[in-house]
Amino acid sequence: MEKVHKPKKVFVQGPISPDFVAKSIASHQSKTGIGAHAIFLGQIRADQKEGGVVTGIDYTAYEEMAEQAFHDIREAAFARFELTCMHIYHSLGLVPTGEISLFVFVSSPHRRAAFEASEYIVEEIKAKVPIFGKELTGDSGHVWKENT
Amino acid sequence: MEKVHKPKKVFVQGPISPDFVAKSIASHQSKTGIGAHAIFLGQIRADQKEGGVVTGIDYTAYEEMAEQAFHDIREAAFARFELTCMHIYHSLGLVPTGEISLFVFVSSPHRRAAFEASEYIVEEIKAKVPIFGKELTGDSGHVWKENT
Amino acid sequence: MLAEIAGLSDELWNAGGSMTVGQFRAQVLDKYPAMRDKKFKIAVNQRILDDFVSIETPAEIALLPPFAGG
Amino acid sequence: MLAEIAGLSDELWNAGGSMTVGQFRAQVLDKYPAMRDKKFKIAVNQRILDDFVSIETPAEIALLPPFAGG
Repeated sequence: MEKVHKPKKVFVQGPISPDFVAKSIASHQSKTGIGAHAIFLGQIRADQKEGGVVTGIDYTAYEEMAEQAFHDIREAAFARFELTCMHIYHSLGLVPTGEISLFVFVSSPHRRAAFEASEYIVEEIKAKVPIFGKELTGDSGHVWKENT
Repeated sequence: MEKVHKPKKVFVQGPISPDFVAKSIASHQSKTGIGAHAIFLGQIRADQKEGGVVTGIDYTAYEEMAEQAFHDIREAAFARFELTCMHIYHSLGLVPTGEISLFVFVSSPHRRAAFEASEYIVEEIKAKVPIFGKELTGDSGHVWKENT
Repeated sequence: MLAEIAGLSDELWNAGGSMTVGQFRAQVLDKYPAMRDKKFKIAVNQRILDDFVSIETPAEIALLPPFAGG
Repeated sequence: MLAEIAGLSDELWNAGGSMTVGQFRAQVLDKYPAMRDKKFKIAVNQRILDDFVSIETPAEIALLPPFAGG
């Protein structure tokens, strides 16, 4: 694909709101070549840990490397799948339980590319982007989160 | 799974709005066992047909059979995947180009079940639910849509 | 769209004795030859059945054009 | 979390001549034995490299705990 995809800001401070998701969807209604949107949202679970129930995750990142990793994932996904649009947002800082920390949004003329790209991007983010998460439990405890 | 899933209203008149999607997401933030949401949105494309460019699709359904088919798909998906929640909405009547006619929303503790269920449900809907779509082109023409 | 061919959307079909789904399909194509160019499925009492299944009367039979949900 | 073990988050590492990623890893574990219980990856100038690759100096080396994005 010849098109150049301009670098996008991925990190947002704190949780990602449902209204932000709605605005992103609405902004694609003028793109009438799109037939399918696939959206993935990561939400913070109230998991039971040794120190208590998780009340939120405090995200940090090795930011410069993370931005580069996101960029590489974007380029690879555009090369691999027939996509019209792709947006990735990830939280930094505190995201309380029940709120959203990851928003992956891909759009395509047809559903197959959207499904495959969505899954590919999420797996790549989990495996390759240096984002760290401190799971907060109770008053002062924390456990470092680890992707599987 | 022993749980009984109460029948849900699937059909909505006209397009599905981004705000409706946002409200659906927000209503799941109190379910703190959820870690992953997968959302699929079908949007009307401005395809070029013999009679001109598609300006919208007018949906009808063999409603009673369609409701039963949606119910069967729901039950099969709950049995097959570890899902916390599942919502399906489909438009009837006119949906203009660029607007949304299908909204599939599944939530799960973990991403794998959400991805797989989302794709399964969309494919099942396309193959098994008696919904018919008249693609409107120009002033008076129309072409019957056919899923592939 | 099938109704456009038959010129009507509801019709009473008199079965001469018992009839399978396949036999019904043949009768429909016999009466409405233009239907041969169309793809359609047959639902009996809101279920898609195989051609060899017998239709219990009275039954609600529907000719369904290709599905377009999504 | 790795900084919690080393007690500091930045450190100047003097390489005696050229060194591979694997050799650097061994030196880290030597200096901070508690790191043996921890999983970490080594990024050199913001790229994860294989153990056999030589580290060109000066380099920005980072010890990365398990990723938790998503």
